[in-house]
Amino acid sequence: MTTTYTPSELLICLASRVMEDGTTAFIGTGIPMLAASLAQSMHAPNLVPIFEFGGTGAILEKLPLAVGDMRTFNKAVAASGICDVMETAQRGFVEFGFLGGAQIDCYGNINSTVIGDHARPKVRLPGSGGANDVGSSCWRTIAIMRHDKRRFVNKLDFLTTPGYLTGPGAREAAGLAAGTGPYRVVTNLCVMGYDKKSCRMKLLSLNPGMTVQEVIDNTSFELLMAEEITRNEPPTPEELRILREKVDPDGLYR
Amino acid sequence: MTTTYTPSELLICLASRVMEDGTTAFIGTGIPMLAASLAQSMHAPNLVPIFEFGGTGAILEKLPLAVGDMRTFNKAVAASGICDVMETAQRGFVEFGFLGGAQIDCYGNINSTVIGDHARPKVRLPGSGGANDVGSSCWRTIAIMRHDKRRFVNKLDFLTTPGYLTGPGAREAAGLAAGTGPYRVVTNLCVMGYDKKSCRMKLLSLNPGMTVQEVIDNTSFELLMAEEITRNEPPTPEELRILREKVDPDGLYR
Amino acid sequence: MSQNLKNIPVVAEGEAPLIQPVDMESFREHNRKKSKTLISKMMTEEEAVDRFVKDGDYIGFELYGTVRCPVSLTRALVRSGKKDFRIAGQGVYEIDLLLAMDLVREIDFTYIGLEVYGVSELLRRRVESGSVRRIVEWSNAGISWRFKAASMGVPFIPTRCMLGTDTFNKSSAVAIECPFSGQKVALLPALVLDVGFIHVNRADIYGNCQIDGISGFAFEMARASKNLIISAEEIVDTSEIRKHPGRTIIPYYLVDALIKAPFGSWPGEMTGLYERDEPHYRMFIESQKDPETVDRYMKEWVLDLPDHQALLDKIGKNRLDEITLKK
Amino acid sequence: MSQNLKNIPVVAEGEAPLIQPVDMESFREHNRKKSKTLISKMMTEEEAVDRFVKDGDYIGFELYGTVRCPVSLTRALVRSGKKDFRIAGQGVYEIDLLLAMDLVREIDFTYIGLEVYGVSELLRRRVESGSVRRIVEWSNAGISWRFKAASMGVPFIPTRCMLGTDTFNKSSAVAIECPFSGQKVALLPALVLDVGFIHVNRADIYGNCQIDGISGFAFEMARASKNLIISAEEIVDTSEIRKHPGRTIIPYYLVDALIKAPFGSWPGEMTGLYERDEPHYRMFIESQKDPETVDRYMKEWVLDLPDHQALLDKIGKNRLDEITLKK
Repeated sequence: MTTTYTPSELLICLASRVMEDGTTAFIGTGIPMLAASLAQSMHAPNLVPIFEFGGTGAILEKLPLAVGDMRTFNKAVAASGICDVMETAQRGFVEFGFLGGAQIDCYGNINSTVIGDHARPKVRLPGSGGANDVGSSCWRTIAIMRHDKRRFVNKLDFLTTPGYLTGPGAREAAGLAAGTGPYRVVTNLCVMGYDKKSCRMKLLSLNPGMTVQEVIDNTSFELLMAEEITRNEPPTPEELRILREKVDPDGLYR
Repeated sequence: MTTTYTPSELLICLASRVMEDGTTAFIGTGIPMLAASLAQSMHAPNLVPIFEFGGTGAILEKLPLAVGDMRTFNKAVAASGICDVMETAQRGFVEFGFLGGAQIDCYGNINSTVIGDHARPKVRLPGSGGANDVGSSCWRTIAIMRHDKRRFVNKLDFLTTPGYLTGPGAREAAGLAAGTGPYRVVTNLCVMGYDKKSCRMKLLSLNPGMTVQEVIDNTSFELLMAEEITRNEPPTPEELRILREKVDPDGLYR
Repeated sequence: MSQNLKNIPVVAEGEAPLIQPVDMESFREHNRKKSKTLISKMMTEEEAVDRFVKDGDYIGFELYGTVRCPVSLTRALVRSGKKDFRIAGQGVYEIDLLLAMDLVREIDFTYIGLEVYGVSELLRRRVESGSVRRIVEWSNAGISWRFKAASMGVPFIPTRCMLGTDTFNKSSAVAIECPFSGQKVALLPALVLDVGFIHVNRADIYGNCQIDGISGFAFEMARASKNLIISAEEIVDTSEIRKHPGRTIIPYYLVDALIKAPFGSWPGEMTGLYERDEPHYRMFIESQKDPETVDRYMKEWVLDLPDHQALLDKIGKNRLDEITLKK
Repeated sequence: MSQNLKNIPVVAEGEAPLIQPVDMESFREHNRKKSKTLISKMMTEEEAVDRFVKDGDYIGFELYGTVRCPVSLTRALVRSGKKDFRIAGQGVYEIDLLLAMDLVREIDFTYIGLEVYGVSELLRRRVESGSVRRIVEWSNAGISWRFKAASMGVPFIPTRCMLGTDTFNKSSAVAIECPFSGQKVALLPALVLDVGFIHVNRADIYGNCQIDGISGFAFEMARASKNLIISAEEIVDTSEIRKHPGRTIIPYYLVDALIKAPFGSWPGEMTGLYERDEPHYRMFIESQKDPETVDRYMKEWVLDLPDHQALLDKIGKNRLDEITLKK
């Protein structure tokens, strides 16, 4: 058993640790699937994974490859459809939701639609998918991003998925459910949260080997700082063992 | 085999004959169930019975006692729920619907809610149930009523289920689907339809032994008359045989 | 966002105030707090009613008294002494038990009657005397669509039914012009129940439920209930549920209390298991006609029985065997 | 009817015109004319596309290319030479086949991509060049709810999603204040498809369909399609359907054409039957990167094959056995 680990493995462990036992989490393709599976084996045996096309409460024995595949409802408690699941979130039953994208701003708004102008885009991206629904309905969303200035931007080219929109009170003013919003951003450099008052992104803790300056240098907007910036523990031997032996034995995400 | 028959048997046969093969019909408790079952055995083997709590395309081997009971989805092609069935009607898939009630007016509007004032009724009746939905969504509705002046009234105490409302164009003006509305009224005295232009009830044909005057005497509003008023054939020996041997062998509706 | 926003014309309004206010935010907060952990919800009818029902609650039952209905729970509710309920009324027999004890104050009404046997005399007595204080009218689908709106987490849902009628006028619906098509539609307000009661074929101890045959409005009502009390004919191992997750109509996290109640729908029927007890049902209908005889019926068949087992004992194994469907 | 009817405030409007107009009356007329008689709907993919698809049609697919998707039908559609489609775009692989042949003009967009493999280069090329002329944005649930509105027969449905975003601004949604609660909600216009394509586990010859496991948005889309073309892994006797009517997700009267297509979802997976063909899928993704290689892929795997059987022969029994799930 070695204590070296890949950047992906670190991201998976950090995302996994954010989720709480006895809660529900909307799981998207890729890292969130591994994070949820790891969490189920570690601190959150009662974490309920929910997949947008209908799988609820699956036992994640094999890593799903897609949000609609058979593994998303493996020995699940329910297998329904996208409307039922999204309405369950709209009714307030889903605590956590994972998001990714091409750009994020200081309020946690995310772009996964276009770079450039919408009518004549420089780059056409895959679009919202379920992201807008997750960002609208889940109580707390967790963004997983690669950290650089082109992604952590002052102004999004397109606001696909709502974070805190223009700041305090803006979600509620737009009609989004009270008490919901961005919660954490997990990157290859650090973990960030949001300032309660201003709703702006705030550095909470640094990944092993990273510095505050590195985070600042890779962020286009002004980042708030927690009073005490802590260190994220590297993946523990136990986390790595479960990840490599149980969650992803084929090493797809190594 | 006798050719005498009960008033119920006549009503069942008359209602049965109105339904067309290869169509769908919303079936309520009582006489419509027997009429649909008889029609399936006579001229309409491809009549699709639809019950409001979810049964679609049942084979009516045993007479249902209730619109939600097991017999309403006996060997059915689908068993879903009230929303699916009512939405199927709302989408235009259901041709015929049966209605009953305490009062009907010349436009085929029906009261099954209260006699007297709504807030302090003289008689509280069972209410709309699915009747309003059937009267709103089905293409053609068939009312089955006992024929007397207290039931065929000038003014309803309460308009539970829409007929032609206040006359030509009124359904569409209220927002009800175009091309829908009352089609036939089957009573112990006669069968009536509606005048295309005025949307008013019109005598079409008399039951065996009945006269036009008897119908007029038992109707509070002015009834229009078809150019030629025909005679309804009494139940045929074949209809009676099927009714008594197959549809209602226990004689519940004799 | 455009600048010249046109308002949407309201073309008609039902005149009744809402019996249950529309508040999707508090519904969300409530749902957030419900346990998501797999824990046993098993308890008795009495315990469920004691813990999850309060005087004045807005309650609902599914499907209805003669078909897959939580009647053992209804009896426990009647015996509990809790009162002044507001109800969503589609009912046959089960609502009559409440009306017999004068426990109902307000009704979102669609149908309360005896099906082919006609008008409920209990309903007539309570409404005509004014002891049911308010009745708001809806169509049958209308009430189910109101549950559907709640189940979607939205404050209303459109329909093309109810338009142009007194059913609409005596409801709380609002008719508008559709901003996309110009057509008129009725908006029905979401209906969230304080307590929902549903009877199912089988469930595991956590409350994952399956229903055989038609599902009535169980899907929608389960999701529209703040507190959900389920009775089940049979409790199965959770592995049975996980074998066919596509058949779970009510997932466990919706459920607050689960009661094992064989013949829980009696005198109503249960798909695949037993027929309705027609002679008993007719006896009840007969008893309805006079306040004294209905009081005797309630005493004998509800109030004097301590629990569901006592009822089953009273009905007797022979009679239960008679109504049981032969495979 | 009250006299002082307040209008409902519109608080925001998406700026996109509707790609498919909302016309529930013509939908009703169409549905009335569909046959309600139990007649066989069996035909080939080619016949179904020939009879029920026209140039310029608005079409949709369910679920998506790597999961329970009518891919054999998609190939037949591509080969048919029909073109200029408007589509509801949630897609992985199956929409790419259309984009590869430049058959798409307008998209009600939610997600077109390659899941964990990222962005579709075919999408990029067709959108960035302007050959896809218009894209209107929606959320994933938003598109499904639009089908749900159509499936209910109503012209719109409310949601609390999409509010406050460019996704809303570049949609055709309208945000209003709820007349019951005052809260803001987005109204999504009903989406009726000219043609819907769905792949199912089994059906009888009339088109009564069952799906195992999750149902995606099959329920809603089937009911939102004017013409519905179904492919099924297996054709079963109608008595099998009637044994479990509660499992019929799509009843026959919705269905216009039914194709027996074993491995119809290939290279996607099918619940309980086979896994997705990952090497083939990756080969396709690789080919995407260059217009020439994708042309070769289309020629080899779609255009040069006369029908689905030719594809199965080309894949070969050995490979099909490899991806088949062991019981």
